[in-house]
Amino acid sequence: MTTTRRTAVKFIAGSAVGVLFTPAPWRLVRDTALWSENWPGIPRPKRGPISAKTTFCTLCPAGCAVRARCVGEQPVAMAGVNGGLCPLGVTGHHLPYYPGRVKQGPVEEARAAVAKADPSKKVAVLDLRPGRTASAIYRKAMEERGGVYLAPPQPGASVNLAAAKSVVSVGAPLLEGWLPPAEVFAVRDRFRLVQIEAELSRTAALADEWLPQADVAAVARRLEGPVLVIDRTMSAATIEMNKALGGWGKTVQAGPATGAASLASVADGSIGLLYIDETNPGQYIPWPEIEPKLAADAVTIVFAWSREGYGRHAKFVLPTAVFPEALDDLPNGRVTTPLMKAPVGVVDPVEFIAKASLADALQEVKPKDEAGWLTPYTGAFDATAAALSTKLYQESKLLLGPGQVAVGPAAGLAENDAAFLSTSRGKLPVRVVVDAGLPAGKARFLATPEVLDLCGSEEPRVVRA
Amino acid sequence: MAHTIFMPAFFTVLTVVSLTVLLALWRSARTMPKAEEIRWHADFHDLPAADRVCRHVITGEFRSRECPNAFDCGRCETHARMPKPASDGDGEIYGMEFPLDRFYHRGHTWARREADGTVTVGLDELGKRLIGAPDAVDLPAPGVRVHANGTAFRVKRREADVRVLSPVDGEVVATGGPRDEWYLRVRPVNDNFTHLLRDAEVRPWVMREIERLQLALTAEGAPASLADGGVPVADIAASYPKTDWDAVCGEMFLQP
Amino acid sequence: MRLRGAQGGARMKRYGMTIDIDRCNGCGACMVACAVENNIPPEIEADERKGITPIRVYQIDNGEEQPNRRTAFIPMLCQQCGEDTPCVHVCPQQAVDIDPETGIVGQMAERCLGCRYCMAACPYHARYFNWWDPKWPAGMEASLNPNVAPRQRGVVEKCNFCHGRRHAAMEKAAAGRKDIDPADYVPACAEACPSGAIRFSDLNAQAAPADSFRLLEKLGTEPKIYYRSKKDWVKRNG
Amino acid sequence: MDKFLIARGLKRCSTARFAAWILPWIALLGFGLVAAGLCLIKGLNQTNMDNRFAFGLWIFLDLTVIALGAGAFFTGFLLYILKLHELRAVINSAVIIGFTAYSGAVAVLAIDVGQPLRAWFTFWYPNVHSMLTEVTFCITCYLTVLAIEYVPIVLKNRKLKEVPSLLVFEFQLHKVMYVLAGVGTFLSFFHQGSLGGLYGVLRGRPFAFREGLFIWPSTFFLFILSAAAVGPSFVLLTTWLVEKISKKRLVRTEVLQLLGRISGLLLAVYVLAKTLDTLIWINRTSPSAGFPAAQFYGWKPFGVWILFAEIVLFGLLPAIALLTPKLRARRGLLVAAAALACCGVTLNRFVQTVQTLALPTLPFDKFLSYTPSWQEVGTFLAVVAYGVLVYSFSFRYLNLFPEERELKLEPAAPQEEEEMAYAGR
Repeated sequence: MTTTRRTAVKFIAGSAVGVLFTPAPWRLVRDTALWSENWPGIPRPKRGPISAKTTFCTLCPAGCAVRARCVGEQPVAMAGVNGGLCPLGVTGHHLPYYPGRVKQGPVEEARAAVAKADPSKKVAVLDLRPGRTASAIYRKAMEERGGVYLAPPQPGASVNLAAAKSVVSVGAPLLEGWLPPAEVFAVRDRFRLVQIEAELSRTAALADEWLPQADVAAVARRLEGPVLVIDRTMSAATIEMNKALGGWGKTVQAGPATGAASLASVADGSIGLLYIDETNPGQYIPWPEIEPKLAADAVTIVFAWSREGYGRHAKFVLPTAVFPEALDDLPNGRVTTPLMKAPVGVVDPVEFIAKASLADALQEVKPKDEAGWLTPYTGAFDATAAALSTKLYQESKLLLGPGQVAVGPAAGLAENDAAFLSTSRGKLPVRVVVDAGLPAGKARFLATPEVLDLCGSEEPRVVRA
Repeated sequence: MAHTIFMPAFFTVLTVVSLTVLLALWRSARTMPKAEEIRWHADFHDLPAADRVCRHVITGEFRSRECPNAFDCGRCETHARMPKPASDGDGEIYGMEFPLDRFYHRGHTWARREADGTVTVGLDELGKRLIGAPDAVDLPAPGVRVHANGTAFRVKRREADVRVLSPVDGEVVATGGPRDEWYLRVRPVNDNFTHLLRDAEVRPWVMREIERLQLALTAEGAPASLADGGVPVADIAASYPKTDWDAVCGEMFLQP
Repeated sequence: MRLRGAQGGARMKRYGMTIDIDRCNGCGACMVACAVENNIPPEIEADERKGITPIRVYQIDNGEEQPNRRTAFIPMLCQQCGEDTPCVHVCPQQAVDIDPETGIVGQMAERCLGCRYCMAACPYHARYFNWWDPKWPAGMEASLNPNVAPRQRGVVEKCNFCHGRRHAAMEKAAAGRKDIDPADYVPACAEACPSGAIRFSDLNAQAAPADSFRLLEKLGTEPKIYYRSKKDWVKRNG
Repeated sequence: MDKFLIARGLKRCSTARFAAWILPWIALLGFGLVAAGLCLIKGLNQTNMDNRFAFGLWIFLDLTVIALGAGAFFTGFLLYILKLHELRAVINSAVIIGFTAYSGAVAVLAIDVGQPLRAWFTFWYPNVHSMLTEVTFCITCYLTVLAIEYVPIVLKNRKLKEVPSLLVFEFQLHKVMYVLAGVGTFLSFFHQGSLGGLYGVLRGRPFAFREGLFIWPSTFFLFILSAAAVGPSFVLLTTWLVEKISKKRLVRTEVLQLLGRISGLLLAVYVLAKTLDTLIWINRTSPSAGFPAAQFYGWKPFGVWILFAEIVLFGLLPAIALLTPKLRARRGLLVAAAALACCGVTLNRFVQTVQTLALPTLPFDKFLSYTPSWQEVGTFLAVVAYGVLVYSFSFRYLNLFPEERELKLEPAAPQEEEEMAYAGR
């Protein structure tokens, strides 16, 4: 027969109907739906024997005890052993995957540079987390080589909240990570908190009493004793006041000594070789304060797992292990147990700087916990290093994120306005978040190294872009 | 509560819909042989009301009546009760020849009984003048069965492409064409001509057809030249080059 | 869809939470812990209205100016409505269900069509849509929680009191005693909360404190998340 | 050139002009399809909808379009069930409007859901408590019915009609059409209602929540009424528009007026019901849920004016105009009233979908705003273009208005003359 259009049409129509009576179309429909259930690109979590390992979180000097749920060798969740953790601690096991992580570095070049460093100039170590065993090793090494051991200024005192009936906080963020939150809230109900602060901070919001400004001594006197007075850095004045209130030894005592020289004491242009141990987040000393101390041809070697700190200024950035890969200890003598293998190519700063083995030194370390005594943490506490912290500053407005600045309504800026954070040193572009709790002229921002470099000791101004 | 009604209702609906469609399919499969008849019924249904009037309205016996049987007067009791038309009168209308020795279909064909028992089928005068000299004629092959009111043959003229309706049921034995005055010779399956116009009915019908033609022409935007009662020219198509001839012919040959 | 928790049998649970607003310092540990536990990706392109935060801490204030202004943080998660649960009866294909054993409102991601009708229905805005394909920073997939399957793009998800943890606890319980040990089953947010503001419990075993209130209680959907505060202006949100 | 496809005796513009007319629409359709494709391939992150504005432009479009398309079922109901034979003049047009409206809506729904591949889950695991299930079931059924009702109109095409089998099928299908019309009516009543129920059942949205009659909230019945009311109006409007664009008379003025009268009658009933419902809601439903209704109208731009516009401006006024023979007789007023009625239902659907989601529920909620992304708008326009194209082709190649041929003979009625003149000016 000849194929006419009619037969063609008949054939197509016929097959269209016929196909409905085969399982093909129905199978197709079902399978596509099933396929949509495990779409390509959706990761399948690895299964395996579940175990719990405990270690100490080194992301801040408090060193909370954490329990890690592990699948095989891989930690998949972090939880506090006594009480909860901070957001950064909860995602500690994600830090190794931090997109900005440094995995490789010019190790050999760095060694060569060290060898070639001008011997007439001083060698120095800047240790962002003093009080560790590693810190002691650095200090010793520097003494031997006539170098300088530097560390950020530490809080002047440790406090014992449990021993206080009343706490007068002069702008200290007591309830926001000044001390390990779990331990603070464990005793929170035992003391009355009076927050003296112009800004309606989170601590102020949760305080039993919030005074924008007040005469500290007067307030302290009218409260039920023992009274503990605190400020952000536990300044000498505050310590004096506590002594006057008779709290010395009871609610306040001297903080741990770091034995570090202050940066001010170092002569300008005297450092020829500077090591910076940035392995553990600590208080960031603005680079403009460090730079003048360096000789013209000074070599700076930074040990860090992210390039966003001093790495921006140093020629040599050597990768290091990060929590929970690192074997390390904390000022309070707690020693970590690494939960994961560090990537090949990471450098052990102790070995590199002092040619010593931290592991051996850690053998003799004893925990020196004194019940109730806590040392405030004054460093810039940056939760945004964790990938999931976008939940806090991007997918919600809970925290300030990088490049965001909070101003009061008085500033006359609107939400999401483009603005600049400006000081005599220059300016940084930022996005505005309006916080009705901020008084006029006061701005709140995330103290990232970049911002701190800009500010130094100045209070930055927020100017409309 | 909702769910107890809901699902049954849904499935009932589904069944009803599918059954309805299946029914339609089944019925069409069964009535496929009657396609020609159905086509006529469908067309008839789509004809303007004016074209569906009963033959007895044309003769003036009724004031108004719409044909309920698609011009199949054989089935019509009313028609059966009416008196036969007088056999007198002459077949010359406005100079057009409508010989009364034959039957006329309202689609402008005629049927004439022949001595040999066959029936000759041709275009009547008005039909001829509408088509003039056709550009093409599409005749059925001898042996093909034609149905009353079904397609007898196709003629094309200008944009006009019309199926000329057959006046009789029967089998084609021979075909003529525009050159002969007949188109088909058919061996009829029955001797039933009741549905066709005859004798005295022819004149009023033709007069009416000329009116319709005028209307059709005006509708298609032609100057109302026939309105003066003048004789339709031999080749009307040629004299109205602007008008939609397909529409005019459709109107006159009863094809919506 | 009625849930007869209290009248239920001995093993019948009615899980709920008591959240002490006066203790919440808005650190966000709960939100992050939730994301870790439930394999919720960081939605890089998302803003605060397109992100996925099954528990979300909002800052509320008393609407006054300084110095009378006061603020507080209020963690919002699926309020696990117990009566005519708004989201359950709107879902066209039974992807949302309420477990009579536990009173937990569950969401079947693999059944969900992504019509988002449930989101329109939820008065607490506690339901979240996967606007993007789930993506993690390179290598981070290795650290995903094996007890929870990541959701694909185009489906709705919500807090289910960490069903992964519940199943783990039940497996453990099945090995030993019948009933699961409350210590074994604590949702990630409650576990992570450093200030102990979030307390998770079986409301049948231990009813919520008398002085607590619930959000939009007037809607009559019997939510199982109770809030507490000594501050009157906070209570007014009840 | 395509003359052989155009019904005998109908005047249609030249192929070139027709091409010139459809080309822009095809372009628009193409653009829309790209936008829709983006949403399908890249996901709904292409839209500006979000977790709080879970429904946006598309749902509004669906509800509106389906309400306007209701002319199909209601005209069918009046013609086949109530035997209003005058409406034969517009039934084809109405069916096509309905078909395009529904198919467009279904297409957009398919894009609107996050996992279109699972659309059939609704049929497999139906939750009979859900209004959306009802909607899905009814709309799919009714779309099928509409498609079947469309078939004979297509088969009537001059060329197709030549094929005996198609002719016979058309003939037989036409005979059973009243069954389908009946079913269609039943389905439409149902899902127009369930579309209303969609928001009426949301007790979590006190602005939309309504108390129930039987198992349905009052909005269920309000939607049926409003849809039935504007359906004929929209048919009227489109017919008028087609007459203007094609510069032809297509139906008798009486038919348009009849449509107007029906529309007006139902609109009047609707306005009454809507007013009652609003009063009940303001005085009982909303306060009893602890939400004084006034608070919903405190958010700019959604003031009380919306209620006024909905009930008086777009309800009462057109109803009066359509019910008063004198006013109805003026073509201009008739069309204007029909247009107002259509605006009314559009506004109502907007309030139901968008305003409901914009208003805060929790004490610390903020009032939300939402602007659709170009992908959403594009998809929206695609549906419009699709509708215009289907209708244009149908109008050209199918005999939509049976009276068109006969009307060529009749002289235009006086007020239409004046109307034309007016339009000419």
